[in-house]
Amino acid sequence: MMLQWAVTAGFAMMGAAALLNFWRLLRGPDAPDRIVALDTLYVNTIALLVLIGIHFDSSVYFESALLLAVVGFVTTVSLCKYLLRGDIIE
Amino acid sequence: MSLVLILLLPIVGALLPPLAARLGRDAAPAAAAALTGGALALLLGLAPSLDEPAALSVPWVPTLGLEFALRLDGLGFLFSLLILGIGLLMILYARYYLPKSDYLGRFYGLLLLFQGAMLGVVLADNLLLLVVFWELTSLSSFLLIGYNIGSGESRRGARVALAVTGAGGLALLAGFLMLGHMAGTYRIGELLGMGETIRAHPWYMPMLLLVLTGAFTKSAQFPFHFWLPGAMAAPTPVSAYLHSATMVKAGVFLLARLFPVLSGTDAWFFIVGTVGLVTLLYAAYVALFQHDLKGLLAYSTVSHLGLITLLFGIGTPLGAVAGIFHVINHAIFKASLFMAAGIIDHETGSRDMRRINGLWNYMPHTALLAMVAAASMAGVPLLNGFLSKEMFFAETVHLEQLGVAGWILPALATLAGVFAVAYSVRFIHDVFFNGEPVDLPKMPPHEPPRWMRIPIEVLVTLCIVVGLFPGFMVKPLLDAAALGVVGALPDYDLVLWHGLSPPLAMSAIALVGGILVYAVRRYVFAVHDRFPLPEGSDVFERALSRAMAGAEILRASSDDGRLRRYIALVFVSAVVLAAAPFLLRGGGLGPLPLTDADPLVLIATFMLVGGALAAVFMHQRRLLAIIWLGVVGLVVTLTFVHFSAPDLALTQITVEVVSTVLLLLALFFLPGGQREHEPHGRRAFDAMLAALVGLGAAALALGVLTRPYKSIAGFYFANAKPVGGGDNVVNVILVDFRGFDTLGEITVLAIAATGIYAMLRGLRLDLPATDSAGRPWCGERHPLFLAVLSRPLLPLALLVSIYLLLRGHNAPGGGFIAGLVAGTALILQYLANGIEWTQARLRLRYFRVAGTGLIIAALTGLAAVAAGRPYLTSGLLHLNLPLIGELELASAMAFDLGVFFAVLGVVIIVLAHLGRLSRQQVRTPPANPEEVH
Amino acid sequence: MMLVEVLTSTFILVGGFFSLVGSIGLAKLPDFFMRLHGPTKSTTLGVGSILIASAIHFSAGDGTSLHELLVTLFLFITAPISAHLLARAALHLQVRSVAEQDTRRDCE
Amino acid sequence: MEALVALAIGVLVGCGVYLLLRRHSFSVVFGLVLLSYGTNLFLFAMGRLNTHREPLVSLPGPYTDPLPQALVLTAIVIGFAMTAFVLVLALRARGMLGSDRVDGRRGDE
Amino acid sequence: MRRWLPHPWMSVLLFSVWLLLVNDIRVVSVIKAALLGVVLPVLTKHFWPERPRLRRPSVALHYLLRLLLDIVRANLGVAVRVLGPNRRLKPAFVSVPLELNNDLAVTLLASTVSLTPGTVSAEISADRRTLLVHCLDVDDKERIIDGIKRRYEKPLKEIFP
Amino acid sequence: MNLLLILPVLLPLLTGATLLALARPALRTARVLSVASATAQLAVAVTLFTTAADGLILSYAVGDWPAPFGITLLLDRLSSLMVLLTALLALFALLHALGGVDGRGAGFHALFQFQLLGLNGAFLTGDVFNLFVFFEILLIASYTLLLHGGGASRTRAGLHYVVLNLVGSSLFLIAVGVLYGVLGTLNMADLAARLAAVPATDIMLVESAGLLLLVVFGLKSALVPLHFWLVPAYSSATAPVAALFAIMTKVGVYAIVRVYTLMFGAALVGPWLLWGALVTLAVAGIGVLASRELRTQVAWLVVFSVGTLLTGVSLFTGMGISGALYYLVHTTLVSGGLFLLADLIGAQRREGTYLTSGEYPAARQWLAVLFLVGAIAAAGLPPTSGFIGKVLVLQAGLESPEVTWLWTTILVGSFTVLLALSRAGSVIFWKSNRPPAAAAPHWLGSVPAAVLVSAGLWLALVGGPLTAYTDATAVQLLSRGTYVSAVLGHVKEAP
Ligand code: NA
Ligand code: NA
Repeated sequence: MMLQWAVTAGFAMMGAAALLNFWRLLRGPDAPDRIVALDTLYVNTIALLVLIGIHFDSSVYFESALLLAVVGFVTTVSLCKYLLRGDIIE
Repeated sequence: MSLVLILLLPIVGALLPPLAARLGRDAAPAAAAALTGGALALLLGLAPSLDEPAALSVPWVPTLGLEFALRLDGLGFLFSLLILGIGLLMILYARYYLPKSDYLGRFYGLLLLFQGAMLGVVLADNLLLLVVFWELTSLSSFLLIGYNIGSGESRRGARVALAVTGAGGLALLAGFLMLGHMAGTYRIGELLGMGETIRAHPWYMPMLLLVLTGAFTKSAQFPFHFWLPGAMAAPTPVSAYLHSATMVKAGVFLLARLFPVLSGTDAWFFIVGTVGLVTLLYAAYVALFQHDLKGLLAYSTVSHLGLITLLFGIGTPLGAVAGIFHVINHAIFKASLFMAAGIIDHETGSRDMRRINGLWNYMPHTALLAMVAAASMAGVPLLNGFLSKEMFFAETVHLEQLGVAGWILPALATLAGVFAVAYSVRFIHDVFFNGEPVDLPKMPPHEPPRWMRIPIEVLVTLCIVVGLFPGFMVKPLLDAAALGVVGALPDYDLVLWHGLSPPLAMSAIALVGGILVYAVRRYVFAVHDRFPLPEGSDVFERALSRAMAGAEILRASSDDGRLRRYIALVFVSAVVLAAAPFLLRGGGLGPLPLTDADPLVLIATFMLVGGALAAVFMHQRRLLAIIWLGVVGLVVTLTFVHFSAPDLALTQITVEVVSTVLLLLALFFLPGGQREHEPHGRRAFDAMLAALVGLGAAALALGVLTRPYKSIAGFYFANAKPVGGGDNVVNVILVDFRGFDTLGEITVLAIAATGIYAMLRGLRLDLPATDSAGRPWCGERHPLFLAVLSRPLLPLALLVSIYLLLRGHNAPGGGFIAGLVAGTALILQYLANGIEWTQARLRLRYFRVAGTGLIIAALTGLAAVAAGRPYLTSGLLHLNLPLIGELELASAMAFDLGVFFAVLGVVIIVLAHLGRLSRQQVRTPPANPEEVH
Repeated sequence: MMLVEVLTSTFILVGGFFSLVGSIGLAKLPDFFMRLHGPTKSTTLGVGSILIASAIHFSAGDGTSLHELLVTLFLFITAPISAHLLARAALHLQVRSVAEQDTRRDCE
Repeated sequence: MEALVALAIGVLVGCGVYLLLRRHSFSVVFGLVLLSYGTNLFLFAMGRLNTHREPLVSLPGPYTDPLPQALVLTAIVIGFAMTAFVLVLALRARGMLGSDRVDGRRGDE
Repeated sequence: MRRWLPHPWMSVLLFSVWLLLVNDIRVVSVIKAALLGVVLPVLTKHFWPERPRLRRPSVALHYLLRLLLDIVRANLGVAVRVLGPNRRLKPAFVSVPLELNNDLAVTLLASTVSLTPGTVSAEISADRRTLLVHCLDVDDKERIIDGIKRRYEKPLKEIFP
Repeated sequence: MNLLLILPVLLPLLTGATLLALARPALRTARVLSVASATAQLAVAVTLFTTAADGLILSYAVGDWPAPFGITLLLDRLSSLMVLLTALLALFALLHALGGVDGRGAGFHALFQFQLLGLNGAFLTGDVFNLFVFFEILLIASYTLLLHGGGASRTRAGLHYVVLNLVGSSLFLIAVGVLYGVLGTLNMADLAARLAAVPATDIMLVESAGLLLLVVFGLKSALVPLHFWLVPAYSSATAPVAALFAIMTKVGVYAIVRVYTLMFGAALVGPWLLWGALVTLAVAGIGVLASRELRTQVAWLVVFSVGTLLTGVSLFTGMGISGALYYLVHTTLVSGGLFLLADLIGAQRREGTYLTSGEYPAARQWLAVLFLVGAIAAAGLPPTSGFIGKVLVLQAGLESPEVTWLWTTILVGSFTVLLALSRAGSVIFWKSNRPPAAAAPHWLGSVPAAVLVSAGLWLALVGGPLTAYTDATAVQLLSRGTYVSAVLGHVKEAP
């Protein structure tokens, strides 16, 4: 019961966080702002996935979270590399 | 049997002259003559059995009703005789006519081809077979008219001829198809007895028009006559043979052939009669004014064809007999006239009657022959032309259909006779007399070689003999031919003297009037020159070039070469077609209630919609659009997770990352930059179309989602574990139930990689020295922290990849995802350490990896074949090992390993080669786009 | 059992809180470099806490579940890289900053 | 829930179509990516929207329909291959035609 | 030894990570973990040509614990600053002179800085002697520099001499 | 089970994969492998053809999973005809490519094999999603083959071609999705069976999907207004590729025939298809007439032929389908040959394939004869297969209420083609009067062209047996029960 309540609250906070990330994505103003917002969205998604796992008492969501952590940052890295060098693989 | 040979000798034999031509100049004509002579002999051999027409039929395309059916009746015999007889003479003549330099193989080959085709037309007993040969005559005529390569005149003439006769052929085809359908048979022999049924059929009129169009175009009837003068660009033997004696008679042959079926209606009378009459008159008139010798003969031919057509149009049996008779006579005298004209052309180098004068002094022998033939053409008594013309005049007089206006036809016929006499007189006087030649290219002209005259002599002799002894010479032939046309032979006499009768008077008027007209020719010409008639072929040429220009305009206006229009049309089509059933039948949502949305889905949808829209609004700022795509992809991933698709989520995550890297690699070379404003209207249209398509997709989705369905999925749950050996049903579907799809899918990947590699090879692009805002790039290539941390990350990520690969059969994961993860891990090395560094350590031929993966996957399936099971049948191995315990190995897992390697190889091929693109560039100022084109 | 639930719930709330704070920081702080602090710290701890919650939750049933640690491991390796590269990019682009300017450099 | 997903599909498809109609090859690629998101989601939804019914027979049922998932997985991978291909083709067009427009021209409207 | 265990600590890490991944310790898992722990570093050894030696594992462990603690502290600090009025914050760039001569150590330091109180490593100088750090709220730059050097650089120097 | 049935898929797959795994093999090796594979495929195709000619419908359950759960390959008269046609065309196109085209870019032979894989798979599969996969295979292979040899016009055409086809693929997925979402299966026979029982409340969804498929297949077969990609693409591809592409549009036609005879029936698409086909004829006629370049003209001829044969198909009668299939065989081989021929001509004159006077091609007589045969076949003049095919369609049209439009369009269209081709031929062979600088073409280039173009003649000669075969094919297609029971007859119910 308590757990369900906490999970719901967790969902609410993660949802709010996602919306805030979205807002930053819209606002910018610069590309790095948006990239950092996207990166944060990735991380929040990881948390959300774990939360969903707890919610359903299921571990099938775990790999998604793990994979986001393993490969997600490659997006951020390549976006930044683009801003820095244009040529991301050189 | 000999019937087939008559046809096949020239057709198959057409190959012989080109081959024989290598043996010497005489070889080709000799071969052609031998073949024609052989066919002629066979034909004559069949003459005694005409009462019992020889026939044969071999099925060809039964579905179509097309059969190789031949039948030799009197009409066919007569025409075959003309074709082969005159053909033989023409082969002889042409041997001397054609320039020494000519390669005769082609000419004689085509001539034989034509001859065979023409024989086919007259012998065919199947409507469709007749069309086959009919079009073949058009084609061979086209090729023969164009014989003089390089001459614009012959090229144009050939094309106009082909266009007109080809179009007629199409009409004829349509008409015949209708006729065959109406009769229920395409067999001409059967058809001939069904005249009444056919004439009463509602399709009679359109069918008649189509068939007549075919006949009229071929026989150069007004208004389709104009191709024939143009066809005079052909070598004279061709003009003589095809365009006067034989091919142009195919039209009137058709009128004769189908006379029992089609004639006897008012429509027939008025259409055929009128066309014939107009042609007769018009062409006779125009012929007078031709300065070209062959032009005169050509219009004269048209006019005579009109006469014959008119005779068939009149519709009486006697008219038909007269028509057939005139076919014979015209063929004889006109062929000889053309040959004479050819000799003149050959000897003087000109055909212009204004320059050719007084040839009587140079070639009296030829002149005499030509004069006899011309007299026959004019209808001078004692010659064959007179006889049939008399019959024609008689028919016009006895005609009853026109009632009180009955005098019109004889009057017009006489008028045509006047012109015919006039141009005949001109042919004689203007060429052989009328003073001395003017500026002839060859001077002085000589008599032609002996063998060149012989064909004319033969024909002119025929003119006289037939003229003098018609009953003896042609009556049996004519009777036999007419029998098939009119059923019961009318009572007629072929004698020279019918007594003083209106026809004789008309002949006399024509002769006297014609001479008079020629006498006052200067005035007549002056009047004519004041009112020039439009040249049909010019009109046609102009129309054709206008049509081509119009076609180009139409094509260009429908196709602006822009992708936008193409895509829009696809979507418009999709919207229209997909909406049609709903509009026609009504209907919408199904019975199932919508489930409640939880707030998370609401937020996700909000972000998805917002992200997509933001990508659209910011699409010109490409980097931002890429970021927005990342957002959308992430939310899509979440959607997959939320709706119970962990495998999809895993795939989506990695594909998302790899795609971003890909887009950024491309973005370097395509940075965009300046914002462009497209016209408001265009954007509004696009937005509307986009909205419609989106709406359609949403509606379809909702329509399905609110309906229950019964899927085949139960089978998969039941069999995944016991037979497939895996808990993860999606994976078992991918590698087992529908492993074939997956095999195809990794093939797609491999092909894409091959293609990308091929496209990138040698590609040169400008390297942007600054970013799109004009800032120079940062100097450091490989940020330290990234490089350092990429080292431990590689084995870690590979570990995760292996983990996902091994568990895929039982839990979310599998070859695809694992391959993508491993690929991403390697990409990170490229990103962090650069190509050289990475390549030096990754000693892999990527294509080998991808290809091997593909082979592994494909061969795994073959193992089952070796065991006698269908391809890709999965095997399951239960192992009970010490320490490890029970282990279950499915061969599908080997398949998955293949998938893993294929995906890994492809990802690396694509990204590494794309990354390397910047290294094959030189930093030079942008190339001038004009040079690139 | 109760303890597990309390612990799990607590960690969930803590995690949610820090994640939210990180995102608030991202949304609210006035310049890019300051905004960067939000996600790099708060989110890692946010995710970390929720992962701990998960580990506790799933270990409470049959056997231990520690694979959540892995997510943390990867995040701790990767998050600083992201932050660093982002900062570098921003420096390179000379993104507006309210920080003292004296020591700012562009990458060479 | 169904309405929301349908909305998402519609918007993705619509946005994809709009971008496909742009002139620059990069926008067209964006359009293709969005369109394939839309179609993938569409295809996915055809197995109906079930929460927490992963088709893993190790879990207790009921399960969602696994077949569309397998199809979508195939479609995602093929879509990736195609995106990569078009991108490289766009690069090639840039090199060959001297323009980053799908029609290889610039300027005239 | 070097050939088969190029990065022994990495092997240990991989071994544990595998066990964590499979989330059990059955015999078969352990065998696989050991196998992968050996094979993967060998397979990828070219990608990690440097052989950083971990000298004092105890210090490393201590460092890790401190890091975790600092992360918690940092988060609390950042939370307060973020939620409070942002105007009062005094952000600044601080250059931290470095004495580490090992790339891995420098990187770990930078990562640590990024994960801990109000600081983000923004840039490392080309000679790897100066780390530019962005601080969210600075009263005294020297204290920050000192803190970084004392709390993190010193132990790292011990671990990676 | 009959292993032969999977060989048309396996042979090119393994050949292609091997060529790939060899990582840039020597051209010689690639050639040997490729030709050997193509020859073997022809042999297999002939065997399959003789097997299917008896009227048997053979099915092959890949992975031993019974229909409708696994993927079933299916061999009936239609599919065996298509596979044979593909193998025939491919072998000659490949031989032509050995003349040097294959060396002009990377991976030609691998891609060629993959293209064959896609084609054969598409013809053999009995599963609608698997059809999608094979479509993608043949498309992506064709994308690359199209670009083979480089050049600006190829690139632009390629970009348009690729993007349009990707749009088509999306529509395909949506249609397949709807079908699955309503009917719950992917096997075509099973779909057909379930479609027959679909409740009236759901029918419009299925029909909507069916019509969406028409857009997809129409796009592949270049049905107007979805034809724009074809001419630039085909006219810019290298000759052997363009020749092979002659069968590509037929994949769309095949899919139309298969899907609508089996699943949806004539009523749904008949009228749309008929009018689309007639408009296609008109547009293509204009295109043929407007062409100022031979390869463009031949490409328009391909569109024209699509119009003709879809007209036949749209009637959905035995005669219509039979005629269309006969025409399909004819036009595939002849247009393939014409592409090769155009290449030969272009290589022999400085003016290339532009329809302007200048140099006549070397070996003028020989090429002129081939051109003549190809042209009259394309224009549908006797005594060629084009004529027979056209007349078959015309005859079939007699049963249509729109017979007037149908006949007018086809006949006027033929006339237009005749005009245009007589102009083209006379300009190249008669008007051009300068001797060419180039040497006569290599036999490896010209013999395949000759064989394919002369199909116009030898297909006419075997018109009887071939139409008997297409008649039987049409009968087989129109009795959908046979197909359904051949596939589903031995269903083991799910345990
Ligand atoms: Na004169
Ligand atoms: Na690069």
